Parts: sequence; structure tokens; C-alpha cells
Amino acid sequence: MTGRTYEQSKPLMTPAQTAALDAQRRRARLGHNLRRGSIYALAVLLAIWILLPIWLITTMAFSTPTDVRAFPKHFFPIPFSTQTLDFFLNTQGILNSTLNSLVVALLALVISTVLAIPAGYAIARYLFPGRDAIRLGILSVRAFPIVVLAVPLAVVFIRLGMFDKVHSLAMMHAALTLPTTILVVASVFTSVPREFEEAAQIFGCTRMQAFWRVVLPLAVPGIAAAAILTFVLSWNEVFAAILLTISNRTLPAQILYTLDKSGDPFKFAGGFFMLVPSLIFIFFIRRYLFNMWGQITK
Amino acid sequence: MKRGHFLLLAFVAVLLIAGTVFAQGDTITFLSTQFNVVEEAEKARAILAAFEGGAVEFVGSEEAAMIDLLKAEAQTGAGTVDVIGALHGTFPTLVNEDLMFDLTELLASIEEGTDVNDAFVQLGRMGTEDYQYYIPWMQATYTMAAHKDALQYLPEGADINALTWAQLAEWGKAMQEATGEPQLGFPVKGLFNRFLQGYAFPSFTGGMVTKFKSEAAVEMMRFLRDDLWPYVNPESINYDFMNGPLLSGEVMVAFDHVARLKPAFDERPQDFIAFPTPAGPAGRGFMPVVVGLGIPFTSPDPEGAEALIRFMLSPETQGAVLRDLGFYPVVSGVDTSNLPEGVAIQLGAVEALANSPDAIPALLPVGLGARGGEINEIFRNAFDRVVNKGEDIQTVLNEEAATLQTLLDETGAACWPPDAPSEGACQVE
Amino acid sequence: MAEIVIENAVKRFGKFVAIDDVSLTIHDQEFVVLLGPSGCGKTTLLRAVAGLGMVDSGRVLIGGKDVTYLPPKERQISMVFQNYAIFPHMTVFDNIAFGLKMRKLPKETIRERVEHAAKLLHIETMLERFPGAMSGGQRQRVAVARAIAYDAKVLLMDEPLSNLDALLRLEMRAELKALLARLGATTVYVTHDQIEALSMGDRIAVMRNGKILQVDSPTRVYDLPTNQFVGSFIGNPPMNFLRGQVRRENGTVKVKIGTLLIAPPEEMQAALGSYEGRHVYIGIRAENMETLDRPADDTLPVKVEVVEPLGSQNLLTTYVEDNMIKISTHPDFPAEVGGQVWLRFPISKIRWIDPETGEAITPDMETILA
Amino acid sequence: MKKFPVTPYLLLLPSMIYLVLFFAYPMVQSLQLALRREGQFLHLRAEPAPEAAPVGTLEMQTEVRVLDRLRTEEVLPNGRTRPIYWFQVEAEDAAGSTIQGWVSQSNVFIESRTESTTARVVSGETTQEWTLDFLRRMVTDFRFGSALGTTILLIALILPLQFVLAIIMALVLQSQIRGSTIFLYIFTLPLGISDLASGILWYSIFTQRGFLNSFLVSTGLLDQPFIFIQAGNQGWMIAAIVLAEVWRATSIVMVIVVSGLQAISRDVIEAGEVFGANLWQRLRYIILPMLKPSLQVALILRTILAFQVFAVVVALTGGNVITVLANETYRWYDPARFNNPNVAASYAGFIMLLSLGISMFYLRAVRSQEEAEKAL
Repeated sequence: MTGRTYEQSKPLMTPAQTAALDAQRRRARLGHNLRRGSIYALAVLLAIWILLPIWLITTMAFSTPTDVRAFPKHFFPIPFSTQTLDFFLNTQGILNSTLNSLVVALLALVISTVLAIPAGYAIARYLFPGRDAIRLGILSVRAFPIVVLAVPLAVVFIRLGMFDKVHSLAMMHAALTLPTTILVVASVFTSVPREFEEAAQIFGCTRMQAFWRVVLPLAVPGIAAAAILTFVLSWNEVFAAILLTISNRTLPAQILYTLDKSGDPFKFAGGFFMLVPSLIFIFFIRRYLFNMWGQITK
Repeated sequence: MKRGHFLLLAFVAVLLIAGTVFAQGDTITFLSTQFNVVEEAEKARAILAAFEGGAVEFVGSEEAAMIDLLKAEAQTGAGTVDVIGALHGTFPTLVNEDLMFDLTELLASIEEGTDVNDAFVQLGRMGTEDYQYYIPWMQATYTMAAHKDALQYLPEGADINALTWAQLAEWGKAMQEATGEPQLGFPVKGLFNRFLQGYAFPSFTGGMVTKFKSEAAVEMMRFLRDDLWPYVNPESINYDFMNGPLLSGEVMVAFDHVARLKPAFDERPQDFIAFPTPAGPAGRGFMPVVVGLGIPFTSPDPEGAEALIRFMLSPETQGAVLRDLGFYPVVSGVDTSNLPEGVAIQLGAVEALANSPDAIPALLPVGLGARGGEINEIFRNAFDRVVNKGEDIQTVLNEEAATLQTLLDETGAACWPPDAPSEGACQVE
Repeated sequence: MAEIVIENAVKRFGKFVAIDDVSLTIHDQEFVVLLGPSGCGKTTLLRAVAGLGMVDSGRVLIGGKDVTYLPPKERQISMVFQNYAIFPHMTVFDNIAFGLKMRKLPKETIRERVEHAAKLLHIETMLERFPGAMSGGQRQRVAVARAIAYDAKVLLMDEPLSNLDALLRLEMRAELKALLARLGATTVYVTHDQIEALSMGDRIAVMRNGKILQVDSPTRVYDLPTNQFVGSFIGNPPMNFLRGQVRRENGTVKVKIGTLLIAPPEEMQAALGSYEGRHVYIGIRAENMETLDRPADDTLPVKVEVVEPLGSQNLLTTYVEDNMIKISTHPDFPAEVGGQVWLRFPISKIRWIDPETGEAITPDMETILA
Repeated sequence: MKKFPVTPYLLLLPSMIYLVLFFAYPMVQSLQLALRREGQFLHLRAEPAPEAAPVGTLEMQTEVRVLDRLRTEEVLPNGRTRPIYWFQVEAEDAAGSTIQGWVSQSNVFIESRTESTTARVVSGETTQEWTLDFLRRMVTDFRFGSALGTTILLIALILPLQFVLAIIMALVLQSQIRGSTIFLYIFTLPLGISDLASGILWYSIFTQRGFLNSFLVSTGLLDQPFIFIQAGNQGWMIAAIVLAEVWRATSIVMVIVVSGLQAISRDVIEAGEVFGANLWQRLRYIILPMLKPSLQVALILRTILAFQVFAVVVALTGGNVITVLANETYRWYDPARFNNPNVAASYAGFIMLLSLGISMFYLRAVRSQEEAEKAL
């Protein structure tokens, strides 16, 4: 026999056996579906846990001030109103401080990224005495409460004539985020294979050119993610902001400052307004988060 | 993230930075520790818009930040602030640091047209005779506010304009029994120290610091802990501003600064009444708050600053401040006839308080300089330890009195009203 | 009894069909190799048996029990992973004992079994070491020992030797074969290495594009591929496929390659007759052709382009028309680049292939029976 | 001989200078604040000029007799003139001897510059001395104990919850269910939310007229709103803070855990599955041990950050009855309250020591366990 030789075999079974098998199969399938289903349910539950408070504050931000104070509260912004949010946004100081926040955050982003790129590259690519000490030192600076750092810094800034200036706050924020940025950027460079760089050097680039033409373009997405993280950190930072600025407040500083002096409608609108940018930025960098941390923890 | 996003962000950054650098204008800068509440600052700016001597930039500030800024500007010699508005209690530090112009001549020229309250002018000299550190700007105090629904539970025979603290406690009890919820509210997270310094201690002991650990003070603490606080809404620990809880119906009766009660009266004048704070065994302690205007040496535009102060002291502006911000005038001749309903209600309570026969005016602490905040914490701590932590009253008062004495000794602060004047540092009895 | 039955299994990843309606029975104690190029679905099929990826439709039975939707632990299987997947944070002992501990066996039993398995794999001296410091070969032994110690009825191996260097692979191959023969577990072994498959399996299932093309003993798979792909995938050099034209001469069907006319055997006549006037492929292995250094009857002259001496044989690359033919010859056979040799095709060694489908042309059963 | 590598140091230099300038230097300065006190004394000058030779020293609050006065003027940049007075004074110094000399008006309090005959010393040059007073003041403050206790209690409650939740979230994401990218986004949302915003969010839920009470009352579970935030029952406040912090700060742990999980080869986990480990056993014996380095990093990071959180506490509970170390730091620093940077610096140093100590403990605890395993 030279025909097809593989067996299309089915075990010969009695109908009873087949029925038993089917029952077995149904049970197993149910178990399998139950497992998948419960994971799904768990995911949805966790998502609700995260989203519910955000939804509630959004409800508040889009209700009238009267509804904000009402009891029991509505769980939906009905009637829909931008009165509360309008009031918040039209309050003098809010637009200014939003602009300040943007400027501070962007400046901090630029300073910290520009400084972190060479430092991160050094940590990623060179083996040199003190490398681990520097890594450790960089991490440990985060252990010191900013609260107290702000005091002598304010003195330094006053001495330099930089007190209550947007750029001095940006410099402070850059200092706060620099350690993390350096480590993240280092991990981004580590993930760019050294071979690319070596290949570029073989084909006539100097080390600088190789970095500029090959490594940096490959690292741009990761660096951008790190930069956005700096932005978010600066956007949220309130302590240094409230101590180092008076007339040029950033948004969180302005909100914190007016928080204990204003009613719930203002509070809730402020809470909502502060939330929004972070939602957007996290959307942009969500995929890079894991790479960044994955490298750091190694 | 695409590369394009990154470039876009960088571009926006450059634009924004360029924008702020060129956005400096030529204005009179008015730095104030008052009206830094959002709504208030809005109204203050509206009033300042009527000033014809130039554009005014009104900037709200914390007290210490203001002091630090003025100090820093004095050191560098290049100033930005033209006029400051601050509580009487803020000025001692500025005086110590020798930062302020003498405004005697300005005051004299103002008084040619308008009479400024002499007691406040006296305060503005900060104990000197020939140097006017500030010109009084406006005054305020603390009163009670109640929802009209609460009146039905008022104890029998009690006159709401001559209430005692014991009656308030009774009232609170009656309201709680009727509604099932505690209906009294105090701004424990807010200006609560003023309640202790200017109302509780003077009403029960007749003094503020000298009688800090007296028997009367012990009795006061016991009253707060056992008689009053059981009927105070426990969420008071999270209240900054009493108009919110009043408006939302969390409490029916509240104590707070007039300006911080004002939104409730503005929004629903038909629902709320204002009345003087209650009296205790020693009298009706109350705390007038004086706000002054001064010009730092570093002002880039002293002429503009003087014009602005003159504007602020005009009866029209004073009337506008009363109408819109609920701070009371310090000059005569202010028209109070056409006040909004809410302001009128509050003004009535303030006048009743100041004119009540048993009134004991208690001033803000004077002479503590940069450590002015510490005395507030001492009073708060005493209250916290007794009422919230349940510690022994006499022990707590003795311990906090010791801290208080150290503070007074180290700063050399003399006694201030309602305590009798002292030679040298004030002494706790 | 641990017969594995796969019925009409289908597995998709998005639009990609990884397993396309596969049915396969593996007998109790049989050693079946799944062989195919990467991406052919062999690992996916193995994982479906293991329970690591459920099939979308169809069923999997192990020992008569439908396990299609059961998690791995309820399938009584054991597995050696391609990357060994030994736990880096556990000692060798703990690694091997892992499954037994999960079964909550008594400590003594565990120790005995672990030591036994370790001895079989000659790693009994390394039990207290951590895998981090071990070589690839040693880790591989740990992985196998772990699978053996677990003592399941079914042993699944996913390219277990692919991460070893050539020499070690050769050594391990024989050792593994002997070991598995002794254990007598039903074994499914995935590899892309046809030598491994030929040398180890009782049967080989050749897969391509999610389908099983042929399941047969190694010799049959080698000698009688059921289609062109199997023929070219198995064996080194791959089977030659020459284009020939089918024509009828004197009532009998003949196939013409170049100048040579081949007469198919009797039983193929009917089947090939339907291709008259068209082309078929003639599949023949390099070592199955008779190579002559001078013209003879029924021979095809071809031109030698390359001569590769391989020691035990010489491999000649030759052309006739545009057909490339690889021939293996005795090392002493005189062949020169540019010279000519003459080939004779033994009819019994020829596979006839349909050029359109790539399938082997099989004799008409009726003709045979008749 | 090997060449000493200069390039990496050059590349690191700008960052290092920056960090020293804006981090290390202020940090050392503020730590010094905790241990150094500024004293004040006043030099009497031989001549009415700031640079004149000192002839004696007076303490603060000393009463002086004014013997003579000298008025000069300074023209300010804004065009005004400012009178400056020097007073020739006589007083008794600390040793009790009478001394005479000149002082500037800014150092004394005088009722009338032109007429008064007495004045009081109010300012002068500063000196610095080492002192433990600020540390003592911190430790003896009645809030210190409860702040420390509450901080540790919160960490002890929050961290385990966070890690359990983060691991669950990470496993859910790893199981690659449909729509897992959306879940990924949702789970990481709180990452960009400040503790202030989170405090406001949860305040809207827990306040007396908040969402929780709205729900309980409108569904009839309660007749009247329950006051969660009250001094009488601190358990509720602790619970609210724990919820808010778990809600906000779990995502960073999750991100770290997911990155750690991604580094674990899928084969290894599947091997566990094949060899009979159920979900819990896989977690316990395979995933968690292999995640150890990631968990360690997350643990240290979260602990350090947990010591610094206070906006949630203040926004939710007022920060008086329930307080944490960072809040006390701010209370002492806050110009509107204690305005005492020295005690604030003591708190900051204390927090830093605690953070570093606990980090060391984590590192050692984890390492010793591994060593113990190897020793087996």
C-alpha cells in the first residue's frame, strides 16, 4: 500500500462512551470558560475601582454649584452644566497659573532631558569606577523630603535674584526629576543594541556622529516618554511650587493655596482640571512605562 | 510616541517661554495677605479697576511669603512691590527689619478730607510716636451665623443678640435631639485659633495669655469638651470655611470670620441670620481684625502707591469694599444705606457685637515677629489635646503655658489687649 | 493507557491559522516526532496537547479522556521546554522535585525519585547547585530529569536539543533515545531537525502551514514521501524532482526526461495515463540513482557542474536541461567538473508527483486489486 | 596600563554639578538647620557707621539709654529719601558692665526717633551654635508620637494592599484577555494623578454630604448621613486615607511588577503549570520569587514616597487629629503656622533616616534569605 498513510483514526466507542465523553467535555469547557470569565470580571471590577472616583469628580465638575452642594448627590451630571468649571476657569490666576505650569513643566522637561541624555549615555555605555555608586546616589536623593529642601533653596534663589521666577521653579523641578530621568534614559540607551553604534563607527562615523545619527534617533521614543514623565511630575508638584513662587504660581500651587479658602464647587472643579492632563499624558506614554521600569529594576 | 509629537512639544515650549519673557508691563503692584480667596480676589480686582492712577496688579500672598519677598527685595535693592496690605500682626516683623516708609505725611493729607479711626491709626504706629508704619485700611471680626430653621430650637428665654456660650450649647443639644444630627459648626481646619484666642479665652477668663492656665481657663476647656463639642458636627475638623457647610446644610449654626460667612448671606440672604458671638462668665470676648496698608522702601513707584492708598481710603472705595467683600470701613462718611441684604445682615451683627455692653475686644497677638504663627499652634494644640485626645485639662494647660511663656520671653512681646499692658515680656499667671 | 487522540483541531491567532484541522492519533508508548519548518504549527500543536494553549475547535483526548479544555495539571503530562524553563531561583533538586511537591508526595518518595532521575541524567552530583552557574547541556539534563521524575504517562518535548551545540546534540540525541525507550512513556517530540526526527521517532508527523502532510515511520517518510514538500524537507540532500513529459507509446504510458524515456511500473499506468501530454515530477533520492561513467541503455547523460567530496561519498551537482540533479556517488567514482556522467533511474525508487498539487500520484486501487 | 576613562565623567559632570547645586547643597544646608541655632547679639560701634569697630556687645531685649542721635539720609532708587538714624546709647552688657557706643535704628525699637531717651535692642548680628534643642522639640511635641505611629500604621496597611492589588492587576494584564490594552491604560491612569487631586477626589466621596453617604442614604441603607471624618472614630479616617492612597499609588507598583513579569520567560511559568502547580502555587513558588528584585525596588520606592505623602491626609481629614510625619514637617515649616524651619528640618532628617533605614532593611532581609537558600 503506497497511499496516504497517516491515520484518520477515531477510537471506536459505544454511544454511551461518547455521551460520557461529551459530558466530560462540557464540564471541562465550562471550567475553562469560567476561568476566562472570572479573569474578565476581575479586570472589569478593577477598572471600575479606578474609574469610579474619576467619574464622580467629573460629575461634580459638570454640575451647577447648587447641585454640587446638594444631598443626596447625583451620580450623573444631570442637569449638565459648565457653570462650576466656568467659574473655576474664569477665576483670575487660574489661566495664568495654568500657563505658568505649562512653562515650568516644559522648561523642567528641557533642562532635565538635556542634562540626562549625556549622563544616561555614560551610565549605559561606559564601565567606570564609581558607576554603581553614582547610580545608587542618584536613587537615594529621592529619599529626602522636598519640604525641607525648599527652605535653603529659597535662600539660594533669593541670593541669586531668582526667587518667585518661573524659570527658577523649573530648575528646581528639573533637579527633582533629574535622577529618575537619568536612570530611565540610561535604560533606554541600554536597550539600543551596541552593535548598531559599532556598525556606524565601522562605516565611518565618529563616536559622536554614531550617537547623533544612530543611537539618538532610536532612543527618541523612550526619551520622549521619560520627558513626558518629567512633565507630569512637574505638573503635579506642589510643594516646591508653593514655597518658591508667590506671584507666579503654578496651577497645583494655586489650587492648593486657594483650596482651603474656597468652597466645594471650586475644589471639585480644580480636582477635575488637574486630573485631565495626566490622563492625556499617560495615554501617550502607556506603552513605554514598562520598558522604562523593566530596565531600572534589572 | 512618534517623533513628531516630541518636536511639537518642543516647539510649543519655545513659544510659551518666549511669551512669558515679553509679558511684563508697567503697573502698580499691590501685594496683599487679604482677599486671596478666589472669589474675594475677583471682587478686589473689580474695585481696584476704578482706580484712575494706573493699572493695579493685585497679588494675593501668604504672610511669611510676603515678608520673605520684601526682605529679599530690600537686600537686592530692586523692588517690585509698591503697596502691601496686611494684618496688623504682620507689621512687627516688617518694622523689625526696617522695611517700610513713614506714612505720617500721607495720613495727614488723607485726614484733611476723611476722618480715619484714631484707635486704628494709633495701632499703625506700632508703638512708636512719630512713625506711621501703616495706614489702617479696613476692619473685620468674627460672628455667628444661623439658618432660620434653627431658631425654633433656641432655648426659651434666650436673646439671640445676647446669647451666652451655655445657651449656645443648649441650643446645639436641642437641635441635635430634634434633627438627629449635630448642627453646630466651627472652622477647626481654618481660623480656629482666633476662636480660642479672641472668643473662648476672653469670654471665660477675661484675658488671652495671662490667664492661660487659670481655673477659669480649665472651666472653659471643660465646657468646650463636655458641654459644647458633643453637639458640634465632628466633620468640623475638616472645615476651613463655614459658608460651605451652611449652604449645603451640613450645619445650621456656625462661627467664622465675617468674610468667610459672607457667601452664604450673599447667596441666600433670606435663609440666614447673623448674630453676635456668645458671652461667657467674664464677658463677650471678640477679636477685631485690623488690616493696614504700607509702602516698602523698595517700591518702584512710591507716588503711584500713595495715590492708590488715598484711593483705598476714600469713603467710596471703603463702601465698595464693605458691599462686595464684607470688610468694614475705617473712615467716616461711608454710605451704608443701600447695602445688599446679606451685607446689611452681617453689619448688624458686627455692630451689635462691638456695641454690646459686656464686649471684651481682644487684639491679634502683637510683638511675636516671625514667630507669630507659633502662638496659634499653642492654642490649637491645647484644644486638640483636651477635646480630641482627651488629655487632662490642667496638665495640658500647664504644659502649653510653659511653651507659651518661652515664646513670650524669647520674643520679648509685651501683653496686648485684653491682657493688661506689661513692662517687658508678657507673663502667664 | 495513554493514547493521545487529536481530532479536527483548529487554532487561530487572529487571522493566522496555526493549526488547520489536524487529526492525529499517537498510540500508547509510541514516540512520535512532529517535524516541520518554523512556523508550521508543530509547537502550537504540542502546546494544545499540553494544555498551554487551548484549541479553538476540535478535541484532544489523552488516555480516552477528553482534555480539550482542561488545564495542564489535569492532563497527566510532563514536558521539556525549548529553553528548558528551569526555575532559576531553585536548586537543581528543587527543580526536579517541583512537580512532585505540587502533588504533595511524601518527602522520602520525592527524594528517591529525584535521585533516580538525576542518576539517569548523570547530574546526581549537582543537586544542590543553582541553575545560574550551569552550562546549557547541564541545564538541559535538569529539564529532562524534571520531566522524567514527574512520571507522567505522556512526555512532551519542545525542541529540547535545539539550544545545544552540534556535538553535544549528537551525544544527547542517542542518550535521550535510549532513555525514552526505557521509560516507555507516550512521547511527542517537536523538532525542525529532520536528522533528529529520522533517528529518534517511531513515527514522524511532517507538518507544514498548520497541516499534517504525512505520518509514517522514518523509513517510509524518507523513501515514500507523500508529496514534494516532504521529499524536499527530509533528507540531505533533498529529493531530486525532475520535470518529465507523459506520453503514450505503443499503448503504454512513458515519461520522457531529456533524451530518456522511463517506463512506469504496471500499477502506475492508469494513474499516470490521465497526465498524458502533461508534465509530472519524478522524485528520486540522490543515492538511489545508478551513476555510470559511460553511456549505456536507459541512461540519461548529465553534465557535472560541482563536485563536493563529503568523505563517505561524493555529491555531484548536475544538470539536464533546466533540471538540477544532485547525485551521491562512491568516493572513488571518477567525475570531473565539466564532464559527463550517465544516470539510470531504478523504477521502484521513483515517486511520481503531480506538479500542480505537489502530491504524490498514487496507483489506482482498483487496478491493483484487479 | 589601562587608560583611565575620562569621557563618562565628562558626560556625567553637568548632571552632577546640577544635582549638587540644587539637591546636595540644599540638603546639607537643611540638615544643618536641624542642628544649628541662630543666636543674635548686637555690637555697639565706636562710630555711627556699620563698619566701625565694635566696642561692646548687647543681648536682645536689653534696654538702652539714648545719649545722642545722628540723622543721615539715603536716596533710594525710586527717588525718595529715607532718613537713617544712628543712636549713641549706653547700657549694661551681659557681664553687668556699662558700655557706650553707636547703634543703627534698625537694631533697636524706639518710640520716637527724635525724642525718646530709651530704646530696646531687637536685632543684630547672628551667630550659629550647635544644638539639640530642635530635635528635642520635635521628639517632645505631642504630635510626634502619633504622627510616627500613624505614618507607620498607614504604610503597614497601604503597602500590603497595594502589592496584592498590583500583582492581581499585573496578572490580569498578563493573561492577555481581549481589550487588555484598554485595561492597561485604565490601570495606569492614577500614575499621573497627584496626591492633592486624589485627596480631593476621595474627599468628594467621604465627606458628610459626599457620594458614599448619598449612595447609602438614597438606597435606604442609612437614614441619615454617617460622618466618616470625625475625631471620635479615627478608624474611618484611616480607612479613607488607605483607600485613597491604594487607589492612587498602586499603578506605579503595578507598572514595576508588569515589567518584572515581562522579564520572566513565559516558559518558566508554563513549566509550573505543566508540573501541576495551580494558580496560587505558581504565584507562590515561581512568580513571586522571580519577581523579588522588582518587588524590592517597588517596595523601597513606595516606602520612601509613602513617608512624604501628606496632601491626601490634609485634604481628607484636615491634618490635625490624624497627622503624619510629612504633615508635621509642613506644619513646622509653614510660615502661617510654626514658621520654624529648624524643627521642620529635624523632621525631614528623621524621615530621611527612616526611609534609608527601612530601605537597608529590605535589601538585607532579601539578601540574607537568598544566602540562606544557597547555604542549604
